[in-house]
Amino acid sequence: MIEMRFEQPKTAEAASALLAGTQGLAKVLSGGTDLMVHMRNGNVKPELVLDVKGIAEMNTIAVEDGGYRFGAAVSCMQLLENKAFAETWPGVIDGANLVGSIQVRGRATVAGNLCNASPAADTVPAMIAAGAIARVVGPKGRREVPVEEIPAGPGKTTLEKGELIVSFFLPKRAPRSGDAYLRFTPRTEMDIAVVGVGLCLTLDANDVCTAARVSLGAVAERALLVPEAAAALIGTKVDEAALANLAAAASAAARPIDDKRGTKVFRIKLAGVLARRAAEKALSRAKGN
Amino acid sequence: MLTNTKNTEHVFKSVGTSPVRPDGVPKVTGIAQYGADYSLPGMLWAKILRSPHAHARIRSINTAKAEALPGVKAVLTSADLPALPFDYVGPERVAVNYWHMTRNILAREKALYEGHAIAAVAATTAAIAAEALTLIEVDYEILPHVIDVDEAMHPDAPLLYEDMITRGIEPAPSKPSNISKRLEFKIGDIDAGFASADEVVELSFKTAPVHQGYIEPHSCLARYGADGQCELWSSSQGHFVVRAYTAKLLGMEIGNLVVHPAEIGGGFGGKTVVYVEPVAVALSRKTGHPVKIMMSREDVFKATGPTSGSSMTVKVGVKKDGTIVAADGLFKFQGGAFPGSPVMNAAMCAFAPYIIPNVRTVGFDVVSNRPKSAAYRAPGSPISAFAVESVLDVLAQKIGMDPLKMRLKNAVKAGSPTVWGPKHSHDGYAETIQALLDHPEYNKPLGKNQGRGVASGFWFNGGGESAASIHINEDGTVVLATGSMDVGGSRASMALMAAETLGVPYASVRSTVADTASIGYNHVTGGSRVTFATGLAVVEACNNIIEELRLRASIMWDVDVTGVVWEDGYAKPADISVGDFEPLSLKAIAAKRAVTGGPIVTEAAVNAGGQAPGFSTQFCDVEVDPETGAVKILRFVAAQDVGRAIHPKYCEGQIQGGVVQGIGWALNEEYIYDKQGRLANAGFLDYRIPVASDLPMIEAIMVEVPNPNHPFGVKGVGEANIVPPMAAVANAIQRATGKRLTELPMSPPRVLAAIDAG
Amino acid sequence: MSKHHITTVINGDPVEFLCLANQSLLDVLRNDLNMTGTKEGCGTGDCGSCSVTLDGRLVCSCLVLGVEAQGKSIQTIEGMANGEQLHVLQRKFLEHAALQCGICTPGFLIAARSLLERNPDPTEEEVRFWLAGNLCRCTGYNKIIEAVLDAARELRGA
Amino acid sequence: MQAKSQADAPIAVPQTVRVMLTGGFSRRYTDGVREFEIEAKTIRGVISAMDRLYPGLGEHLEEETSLAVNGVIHEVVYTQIVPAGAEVFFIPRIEGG
Repeated sequence: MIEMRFEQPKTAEAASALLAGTQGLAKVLSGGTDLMVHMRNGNVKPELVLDVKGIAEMNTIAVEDGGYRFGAAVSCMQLLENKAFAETWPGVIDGANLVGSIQVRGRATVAGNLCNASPAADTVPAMIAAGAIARVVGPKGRREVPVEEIPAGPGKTTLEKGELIVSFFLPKRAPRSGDAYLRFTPRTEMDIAVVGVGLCLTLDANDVCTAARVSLGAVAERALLVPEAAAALIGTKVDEAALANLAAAASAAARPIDDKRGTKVFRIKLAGVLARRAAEKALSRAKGN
Repeated sequence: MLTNTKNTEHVFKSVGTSPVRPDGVPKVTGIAQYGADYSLPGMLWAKILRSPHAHARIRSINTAKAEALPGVKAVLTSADLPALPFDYVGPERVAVNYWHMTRNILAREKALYEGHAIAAVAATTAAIAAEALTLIEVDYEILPHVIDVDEAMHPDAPLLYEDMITRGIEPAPSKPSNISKRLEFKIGDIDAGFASADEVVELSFKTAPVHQGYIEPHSCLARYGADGQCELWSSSQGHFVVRAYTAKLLGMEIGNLVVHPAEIGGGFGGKTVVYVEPVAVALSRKTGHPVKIMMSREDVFKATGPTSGSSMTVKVGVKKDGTIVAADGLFKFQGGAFPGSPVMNAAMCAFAPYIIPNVRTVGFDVVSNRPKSAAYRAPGSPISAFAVESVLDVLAQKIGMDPLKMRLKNAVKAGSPTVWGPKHSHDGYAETIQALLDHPEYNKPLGKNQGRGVASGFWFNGGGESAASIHINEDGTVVLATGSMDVGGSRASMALMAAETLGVPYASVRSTVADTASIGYNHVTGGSRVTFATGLAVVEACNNIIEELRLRASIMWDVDVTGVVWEDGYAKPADISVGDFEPLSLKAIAAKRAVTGGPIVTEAAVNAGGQAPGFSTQFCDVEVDPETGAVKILRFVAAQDVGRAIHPKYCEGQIQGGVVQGIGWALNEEYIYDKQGRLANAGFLDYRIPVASDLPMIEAIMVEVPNPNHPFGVKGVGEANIVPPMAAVANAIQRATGKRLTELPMSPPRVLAAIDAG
Repeated sequence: MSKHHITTVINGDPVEFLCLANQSLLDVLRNDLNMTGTKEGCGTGDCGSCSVTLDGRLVCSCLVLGVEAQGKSIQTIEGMANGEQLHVLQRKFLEHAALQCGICTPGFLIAARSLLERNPDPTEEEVRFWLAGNLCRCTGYNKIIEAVLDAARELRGA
Repeated sequence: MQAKSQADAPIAVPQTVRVMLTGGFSRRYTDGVREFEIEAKTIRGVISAMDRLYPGLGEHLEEETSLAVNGVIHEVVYTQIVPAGAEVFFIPRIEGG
C-alpha cells in the first residue's frame, strides 16, 4: 500500500515544485469534491495531495484592471456571495450555482471543475464565454492561458507536469454586455449537465450585437468554443432569425455520444434549444444592466 | 387532510392524534444507532470482493496472497458455507430456495451479475481489508450475458442455469431456458368478453428495474463466541427473518443466534432479505473477533435488490357506457440472477380494482444477469398498474368519459369478484375516487403544455405472525415491546393503540422493539402489516393485562374479580354492591404488585387474519417542456383508504413518500447497463431519485373506511400509494402532449423523442 | 503508516486526533471519534447525510479530508441541541413528523440550520433548493419543508 | 379478528362448507378439481378433510397459502372458525415490501 502524503504549501511556486518533484501521482486539492470521489473509488491513488487553500493569491477575489481576478481555490459559494462579482458576471454565477449541491459548492472550485476535465463541467462554458484567462504556474514560471485551452479531453488537461492554475482573470466587461449559462438536467439539482451552454454578448447603442462568445458543454470530449454560433448573433439584433441561426449552429457544432446521461440525438437538439434560451437570457441582461 | 367517509363516531383519546415518537429525540440528536453505528472492542472490518463480470464461470479463487497480508484475519469464500439442497420452500409467491440464496451470498460455480459477491476479507482496518481484496486472484471464464427480459426469454439467449426447466407449464418443456415459472389466473370467458366490447385497446409496455433507494446502506456487526453463541446487530425490516435466514445459511441452530434490531435507515422491502449478515457471522466464527460490514452505495446498487423490470402487454375492452367487459394481461418480469420476481402479485393486483367478468392474467418469472430482485413497496402491483391504468386512460378518451368516473363505474366493493378467486370483502376504493371527484382542483382548467392524469392502485395489505409484551412498571408506567422493526413510526402507533386500550396517557407508555431473545417471533415489517397485525397483538396484550389488573384490584379489595371493571385507566367496582372503593390507578395497583402476586406482565401472540386491502386513487398535473421533454410535476393529489389513521401525520407521510418514490420511478429512475452488462449508474448522482427541488407539496387525502376486523379499523397504509403514480404521470403527459409513453422511465430524451416523432 | 496529529474544535470543544492523510473527515468522525450521528449514505457527496459545517460552511464530510480539520471549527449533529434544550429545528422536525426512518435527519438538520443562519425568511422554493443536496427517500420531503418553514417562523418570532 | 380469540367460541352442529382452490393449486394438487363440499367447523377440519381427499395436500395448503373465509383474508390458523355454508378459498400467500 502506498502511503499518501499531504502538504499545505504557502506559495504557488512551492506547490509547483512539490508537484514537479513527485515521482508518482500528485494531485492538487482545493475543494476535493471530485478528487475525494476518485480516491474513494480507487480510480486515483495519489502519492501526494497538495492542499492549496492556504496560498493567499489562490484564495482571494479582487478587482484588477477593471476586471476580476479570483483564486483557483476560491469556492463556488465564495463567488456566489461576492455581490459585486455576481452582478458583473451573472453567467459565470449561473454556472457556479449549478455545481453539485450547496454542500458541494461550499468546497468545489472553478479551477477544480476545469482541471477535473469533465466535458459536462458547469462552470467551464460560462468561463469560456466570458473570455476568462487562467494564470498557470509551473517549473518554467507563469503563463496566461485562455480557459478553453485547458481541457484536452475527458479527465485530461493541457497542463504540464508541475503546473497548476493559480487564478483566473475575467477582463473588464464592455458596457451593454450580458452573459448566461444554461444547462439541461433531468433533475432540478444534484445532476450532471446533459448539455450546457455558456453565452456572452455585447450590444451597441442600437441593440446590435457587436461581440459574442458561445461555448457548449457535454456535447464533445471537452467544452467547445463555437465561433460559428457566435457569428450567428454578431451584426444582428438577436432577433428570431438570428436565434434560429444560433440554434442551428450550436446543434451543428455538437458532436456528442450516447451515454447514461443522454442520447446523441437528444443532446444535438438540446444544444440548439439551450443556446437560444441562453441568448435570450444574456440579451435581457445586456439590455437590463 | 382527513376525509371521513364512512367513519362511525368513535371518540378516541389517543388513536388519531399525532404525538412525537418515542425514538424521536435520539433521531434528531444523532444518538440513535443504525446498523453501521455499532462497534465492539477488537472489531474487524470486512469487505466483499465482487464480480466485475456480468456472467462468468469461476474456475478458481486463490486467496493466499490476501491471507498473507499483515492485518488480514480471514478470507471467506463459498467453500466456507454449507451446501444447501435445491428446493423451493414456502408460499409460491415468495418461495425461497436456499440453493439459490447461498449462491447470492457468495457465488459458487458462476458469477451471475456484475457485483455478485465472490469472497470476503476480515482485517484489522477497512483499508487493509480493501487492499486484501485486490490480492485475491479469481480465474474467470467470461460467458455471454443477457440483461433484458425479452432477450432473456429468447430461445437462443445465454442460459444462467443449464438445467432450468420452466415451472407451471404442462407438459414440462424439454429444453432449459431462463424462464423460471409461468403462472396464470383466469375468470370468465375472455374471447366472449372482448367480442361484446365496443372499444378494445391493446398496448405493450416496458418498465426499468428501480431500486428501493433507502439512504442507509446494508450494515451489520456480528460477534460469534467460542461457545457457539452469536449476536448480530443488523439493520433490517425483520430481525427474526434475518435470524432465520442467517442460521439456515450457516447451518446454525436458531437458538444460538440473537439478532438485535438496529435502527433501520429505510427499507421499502429491500431489507427483508440478507446479504451481509451471513458473511459477517461466518467471518466472526472464523476469526473469533467481532466483524463489521458496511456496504458502499455502489455495492447497494449493484448487489441488492432492485425491483423487477418488465415487459407487458395489456388489452382491455369496454362498452360505450364505460363498463369494462374483458381484460387480458401478459406480464414478463425480471427476477434478476435468481428466480423470484413479484410477477404473481402483479398478475393478481393488475385488474383488482375493477369489476370485470372476463379476465386472464399470465405471468413469467425470468432470470437474467442482474442482481436478484427484492421486494419493493407493494411488490409487482405498481408495474402491472402502470400498464393497466394507462390502457384505461386510452379507453376513457375513446369513449369520451371522465377517467375518474369510468373508474368509479367499475369500482370493486365488498362482494365483487377477483381474478384470483374469492370475492372482495371490503369497500374503500370508490370512496378514494369520490374524494378526488370532490376535490376543488380536479376540474380546474390547465394551461398550455399542461395535462392532468389520474390512476388508481390496489394492494392486499398483510396480516401474519406478531407478538407483543406489556410490563406494568413499579410506578404504574407501561413498557410495551414488540418484535416488529420500526421503519417509520410504528413504536408511536403501537403506543397509541396501547394507551387507547388501557385508558392511560400516551406519555406513560414506553414503546420499544425487542431483540429476538426477548420477545416471540414477529414476521417482517413489510406488506403494510405492522399497524394491523402487530397492532392486534398489542391490543390483545393490553386486554390480557387489563384482566390481570382487574384481578390484582379484586385481591386488593378482597372481592370477586367479576366485581371489578376497567374504565378509563382505572379499576372500579362494577356497581355499588361490590363496595365503596376508590378507583385504583395503574400506579396504585403497581404499588401493591408484590403482595398481590409479583410483577404484572403479559405477552400476546397472533397470526393475524382479517386484513383489508388498500386502494389509492391519485391525480397529478404536469407541464411538459415541448423543446426539452422535461416534465414538471405541478400538483399531486393522492387519496388512499387507510381504514383508520392511528397516527395521522405518519399516515400522510407514508402517502407522500410513496407518491414521490412513484414519481421517481415514472420520470428518471432506471438501471442503465453498458454493453458488457455492467451497471453504469451505480450511485445517487446518476441513479436519480427525486430531490426536494423537483417536487411540489404532495397532498395526501386519508379516506377512512374502517376495517371491521381490527379494533381500531386499521387497514395498512404503506404500499398502495406507490401503485398509481407512474400511470398518473404517463396519463398526464399524454394529455399535455398527445403522446402516449409506454416505457419507464419517461425521461426527457424519451418524452422529447415522442414529441418529435410527430 | 504515520498519522497526522490534528488539533481542531468540534461543537465548541477542543479535539485532537490522529489520522491518515487519505481518511475522510466523515471516517474520522464516525470511526475514530465515535461521533456516529453523522451518517454515511453514499460517500461521494451525493446524498448529504454526512453534512457538517466547517468554519461555518456547509459541507459533506465525506468530501473533506480529516487532515483539513486542522485549526478549523466543525459543527455536527451532536452539538445541535443545548443539553436538554433541542434546537428549534429539531423540535419542529419532531412536531411535524418530518422523519420516518431518520437516517437523513442529522444531515437535513445541519443543512437547514445553515440555511436559516443565512436566510431567516426563506420561501418554500428557497428551502427546497437549499436542501436539494440532502436526499430523503421516506417522506417525499413535504414534512421536512414544512418543519423548516415553521422553524424559520418561530426563530423570526413571527 | 385474529383467530386465536375465537377459539373459545361455541361450536355448532355438523355443517357443510364450500372449499375453493385457485387454478394453479388445483392443477398441481387436485387434478384440476377446484370446488369441494366438505364438513368442517374450523380450518383444522377443512385441512383434515382436504388431506383425506388428497393425501399430502394438507401440508401444501398450510405451507403455501393464505385463505379467504367469505372473502376475508386470513393466514392458515387451525382454530379459525368457519361459519356454516361459508366459502373457504385457498389463495397464494402474499408478502409485501
